[in-house]
Amino acid sequence: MREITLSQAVNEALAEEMRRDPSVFILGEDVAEAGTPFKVLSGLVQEFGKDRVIDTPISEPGFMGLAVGAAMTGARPVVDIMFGDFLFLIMDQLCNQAAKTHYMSGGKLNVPLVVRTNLGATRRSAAQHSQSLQALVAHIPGLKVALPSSAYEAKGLLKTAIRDNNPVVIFEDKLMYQDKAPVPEEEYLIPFGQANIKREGRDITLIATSSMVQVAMKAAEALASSGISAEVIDPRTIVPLDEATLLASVKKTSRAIVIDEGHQSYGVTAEIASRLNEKAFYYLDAPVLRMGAMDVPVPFSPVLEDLTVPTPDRVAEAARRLCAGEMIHAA
Amino acid sequence: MREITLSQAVNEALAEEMRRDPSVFILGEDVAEAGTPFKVLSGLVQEFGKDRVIDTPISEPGFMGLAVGAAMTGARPVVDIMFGDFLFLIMDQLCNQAAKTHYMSGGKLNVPLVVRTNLGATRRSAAQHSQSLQALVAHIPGLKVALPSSAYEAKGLLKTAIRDNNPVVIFEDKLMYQDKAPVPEEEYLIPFGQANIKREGRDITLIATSSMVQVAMKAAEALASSGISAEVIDPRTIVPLDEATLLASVKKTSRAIVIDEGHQSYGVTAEIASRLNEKAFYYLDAPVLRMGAMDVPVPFSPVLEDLTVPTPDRVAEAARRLCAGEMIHAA
Amino acid sequence: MTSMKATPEPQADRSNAERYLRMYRQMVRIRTFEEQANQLYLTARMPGLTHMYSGEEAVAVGICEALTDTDRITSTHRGHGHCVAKGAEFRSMFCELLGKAEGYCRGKGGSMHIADQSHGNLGANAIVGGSMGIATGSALRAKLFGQDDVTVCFFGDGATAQGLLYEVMNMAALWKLPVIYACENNGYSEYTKTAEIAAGSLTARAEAFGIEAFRVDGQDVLAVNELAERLVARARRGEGPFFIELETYRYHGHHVGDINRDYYRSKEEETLWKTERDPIIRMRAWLVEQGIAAEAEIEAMNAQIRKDAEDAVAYAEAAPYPDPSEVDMHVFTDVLHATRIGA
Amino acid sequence: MTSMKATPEPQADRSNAERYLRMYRQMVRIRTFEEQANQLYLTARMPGLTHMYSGEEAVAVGICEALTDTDRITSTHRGHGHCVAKGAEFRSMFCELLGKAEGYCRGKGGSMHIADQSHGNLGANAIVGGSMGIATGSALRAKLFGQDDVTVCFFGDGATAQGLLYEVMNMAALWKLPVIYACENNGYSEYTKTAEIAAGSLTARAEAFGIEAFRVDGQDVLAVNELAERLVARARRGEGPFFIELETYRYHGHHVGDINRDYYRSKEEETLWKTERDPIIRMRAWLVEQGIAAEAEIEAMNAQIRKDAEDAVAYAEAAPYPDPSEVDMHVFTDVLHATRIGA
Ligand SMILES: Cc1ncc(C[n+]2csc(CCOP(=O)(O)OP(=O)(O)O)c2C)c(N)n1
Ligand SMILES: Cc1ncc(C[n+]2csc(CCOP(=O)(O)OP(=O)(O)O)c2C)c(N)n1
Ligand SMILES: [Mg+2]
Ligand SMILES: [Mg+2]
Repeated sequence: MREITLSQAVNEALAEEMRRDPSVFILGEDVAEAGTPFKVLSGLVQEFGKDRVIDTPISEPGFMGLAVGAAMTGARPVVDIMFGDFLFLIMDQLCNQAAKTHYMSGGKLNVPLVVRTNLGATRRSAAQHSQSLQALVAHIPGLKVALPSSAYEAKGLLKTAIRDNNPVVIFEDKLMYQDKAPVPEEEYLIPFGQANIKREGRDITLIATSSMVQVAMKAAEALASSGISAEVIDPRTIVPLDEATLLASVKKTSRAIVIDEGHQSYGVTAEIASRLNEKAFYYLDAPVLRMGAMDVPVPFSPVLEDLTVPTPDRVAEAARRLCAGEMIHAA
Repeated sequence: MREITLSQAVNEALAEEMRRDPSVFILGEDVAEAGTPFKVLSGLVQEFGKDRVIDTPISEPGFMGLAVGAAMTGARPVVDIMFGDFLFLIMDQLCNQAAKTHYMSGGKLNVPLVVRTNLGATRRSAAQHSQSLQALVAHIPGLKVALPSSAYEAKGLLKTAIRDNNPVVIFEDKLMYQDKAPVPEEEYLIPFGQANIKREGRDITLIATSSMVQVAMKAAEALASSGISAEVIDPRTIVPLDEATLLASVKKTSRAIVIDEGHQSYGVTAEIASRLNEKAFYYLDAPVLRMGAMDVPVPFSPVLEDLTVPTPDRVAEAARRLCAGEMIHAA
Repeated sequence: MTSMKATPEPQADRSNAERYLRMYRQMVRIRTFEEQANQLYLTARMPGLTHMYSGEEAVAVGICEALTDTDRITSTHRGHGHCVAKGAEFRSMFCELLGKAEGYCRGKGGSMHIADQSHGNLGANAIVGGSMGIATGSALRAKLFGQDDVTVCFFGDGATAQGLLYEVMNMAALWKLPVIYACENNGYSEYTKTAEIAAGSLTARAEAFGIEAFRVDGQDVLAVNELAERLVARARRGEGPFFIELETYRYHGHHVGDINRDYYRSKEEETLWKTERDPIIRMRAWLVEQGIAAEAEIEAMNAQIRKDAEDAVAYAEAAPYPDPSEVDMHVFTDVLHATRIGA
Repeated sequence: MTSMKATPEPQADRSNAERYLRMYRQMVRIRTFEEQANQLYLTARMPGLTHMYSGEEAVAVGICEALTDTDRITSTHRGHGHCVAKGAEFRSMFCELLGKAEGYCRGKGGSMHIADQSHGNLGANAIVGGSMGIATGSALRAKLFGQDDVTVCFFGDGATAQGLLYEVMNMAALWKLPVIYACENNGYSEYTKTAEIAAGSLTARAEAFGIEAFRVDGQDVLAVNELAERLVARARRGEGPFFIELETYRYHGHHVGDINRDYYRSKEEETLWKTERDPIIRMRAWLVEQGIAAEAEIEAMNAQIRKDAEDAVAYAEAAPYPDPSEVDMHVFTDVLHATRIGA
């Protein structure tokens, strides 16, 4: 199968959906000629024109608000939030308006929009350009949240997001834009709420999102050479969450680590670990471990920044200790 | 001991700290003559004048930003966010600026400010005036988060918050403003990171925050009459979190339910439950249960709204089943 | 800024008699709706609080009279007037205020979120300024889709302090969107006078973004309507956006529970507005004077409206609450019950 | 809006010779700092990206020359110029850009967050518009505490699209705060021309809030400084706030990685600004012509600055990184290591 970059995959998803449905349009900063600073959207304005690939002023709350209104009245905006950190600017429009409109109107109004943004540290971009804020939006009922882990998922999930009649937030890993993966030429969609078993295993389940799927896969390879068979699962969407697949795996392996690049405390790993504990408790041989980003703002200095995110080594190390029964905490 | 309302307790805390330290001032909508819509600040403008009890325009991001700048240059602002739901409007200033400034400046700049806001549903205020958003701010490193559960805590925690050199978000339960509790005449502070064992018990630990402490206490009473001895613990601050006290209790009782009025998914209960599972796993006889608000926007209709929050009955019922060993989930 | 002085006694245009009467009737319907709502509150039959529009009827009615059902509006926390003026029925409105299943939002929204999709009311909003983006986005959709509908964004003087307004006015001006920003300046935001929270000039702010701005007497339904008709027509032709500041007054407190308000505004001031500038009294006198309606006809119309409102209240009080199972419906469009396993 | 036309060839005031030379030196220091920083980037010795201030030196220098160390500024993502102009040292700046422990922020901030507390620089900011509230809050503190310092808020033309600006200008105007909003209009926000993202007039926007607004040639350090001195003095006396639009130009791309930029601006335009309007060339010619400094003196000064910069780079490159244990320090003021047990 041909291989394309995550950036190309996103670009294709948008182009295909915009061709299919004239109500889809893109709204964001420097999305047209510049194709975004990451060049992810290059070429779209040439095909679809400035009316459907709209450069906005630097007004994140404002254009997010516009997207809500356009969506409520029949359009399907795809909002480009240049860095995930800027989600903080649109929280009111996203969480108080978009997320709640369908419910508050008793099902009469829909808000079919997509917020495309990114996550991921270790790009030396410091505290305001490196956050992975998926936990915040996942906490708000009414929003769906997708976390593609490769070009393949990026395309399939984005196409699904665009066709969804609810507000969806999709986080791309900004460090992965140039990473290639096999992506079929033919059209495909990836349904929400279906986890992907990336690698089968017997001894431990590594549940990893987005950027952390690669980390988990590398850890699993390392573990294989120590004779530990790790299953790696990518939930792909955290709202809705495919509990069934996660539970089945953990019931089989009896051990799990949940890995996500958001801050660990009050983050995504807590929710997933809690559900496993609640619903597979009697199958567990050891506590479900969590590995999130360190609970510090992301530091600029490379020597510090690299310490803040889970790495294959640290995941493998934790898995080994878990399998060896070494995680009994003292009082 | 005298009893005063939570509203009076907050008022006293502010008055005492403003008398003690001239750099403390209040900033918010209708805080002066009106004393806020909840009348919590009545009388303060008379004592401290309009320069220290400042009515702002309806510009939450703006006056939150002003507070950050004032705090960075030597003042100690107390920001009044009328409804917790409006936190969404100040997230950028709170989470990208206030929370990160000390770290980003390598410890050179401080942001000693307090955001006073509220939480709590069942006031028939619908989806945009009823949220309990503590999980969102607890996820952001650099913010401390306090959840007073009575007039006593409201006063002691707020005074501590004002003296803290970090940004602190304190959530009052808006339904509790008129509830009375014993509050000493003498000055006292409640240190952050010290949980309060509200009631001792042997069989199960109920960890409850803010509005849910009363719910847990009522559940504990009901359980006592069924012969189940429940320990009730109020963490009082969720950042920092007094893990030690929670763990000690759970190791003793072997069972726990965590109760918080925020949405359950990706919420506060997930973090606390995860920590207990991680660090007390081998002491647990049953999974740690979580009871948060239902994962729906808060509905207006009373018949629906009342279904969305944990109640003493539902907590007691869950505790009974947990103690009876009935929580083994089927695949 | 263009100040619209209402010609004090305009001559009626006979061919418009029906429209004049409709505007009068709609104003009375709003006032009557709210009298009933206030009663429901005072007798503790309504859950929660509500914000009364009474006194400001000419604003909503004068503007909505210029709109069709395909035109959209966004409303505010003080939304009953916009809702009625845009065509809503009493029954579904009272049902919503009481949290009943037959309410416009199946009881899930209540007074602060009432919306009426069928008449183009995109909804009240409990976030002050929260609908400014929505209105502008609706106008962007109209432009992108080549549709000729116009969107009116209602908001208060207090809401002009929200930065969102300037962000969306900038985009509306850059892209010439068919949106009209209707600022209901009732002199107060909650318990604070406008002068204390608004520096400079509201219309100048719009003009600084290149938006034509107008000020009009919001108690004169004819003047409001005359201006609205003109601007709606121009917006339809792509000459928008526009900004209107409407000078008006709310008769009640900020919300129904705001009873003792001497500390922020005087009884005299309230009385003056109610007696000298009431939009309904003024319109009624004009209708009679111009020979468009006789006193008796007007009395009959008022009585009928009162009866409709009372009937609707009775209906709503007897109507069923939503079934408990609705609590987790409508979270997502494609999930029947959001909290059931597998969701 | 008052347009400040620089008298093309003002006569030097001898008693100000030291100040003229200082402004020249500071402009050259900024330019030289950035030449080194760009080299570090091009040779892959600097982590991440950075935004160059070169071309805009007269703005930061002309304004900061009017300020004392107790006056505050807030800076932007394009912050080297503000930092140098406000008094920072090369060594600590380069250390910060390289993520070293001796950096102004112990390497935790980097170029986009560089702050220099000791000279009143409250920091660069990677959120466009993110510091507008901070600057205004600093001014509020000055007023509340009866202190006479002034705060200058630097931001770009693109940042004027952020609603926050209008929220804080409203409060600054209502409360007469000692803050000066300095809008560095370099014609672009990222890859987009200002005209495409800003409707109406920037100065009119400030004026609509009752704020006196000025436009000045941002390539003329004397004109900038003359205006700044006047407004700072007035702000100190409580006559603020003020708004200044400074017409300027960035020589580099949006950031150091923005090399091929033909698609959004022409080489001719860039050349024109660099050759015809360069603030350093212009000031140098004036200094010589007015007999304040001889060519040789200026050359010596430039050489010394270059040497200082090179030394500082060498120092920074050799300097140690922070100890790994610093990673969880400075999260809270009162917790040494935020992620250790018990925290
Ligand atoms: C973002 C936000 N801030 C504050 C409030 C509380 N609040 C409700 S109405 C109101 C005053 C609004 O004033 P104005 O816009 O003039 O409308 P009016 O009530 O006068 O019609 C305030 C502050 C809110 N609902 N939303
Ligand atoms: C809130 C936010 N939105 C977008 C960006 C990305 N961004 C960084 S600089 C910039 C352009 C800023 O333009 P301007 O304010 O004119 O400053 P200039 O770069 O021209 O100095 C943008 C869009 C950001 N950093 N923060
Ligand atoms: Mg008002
Ligand atoms: Mg610019």
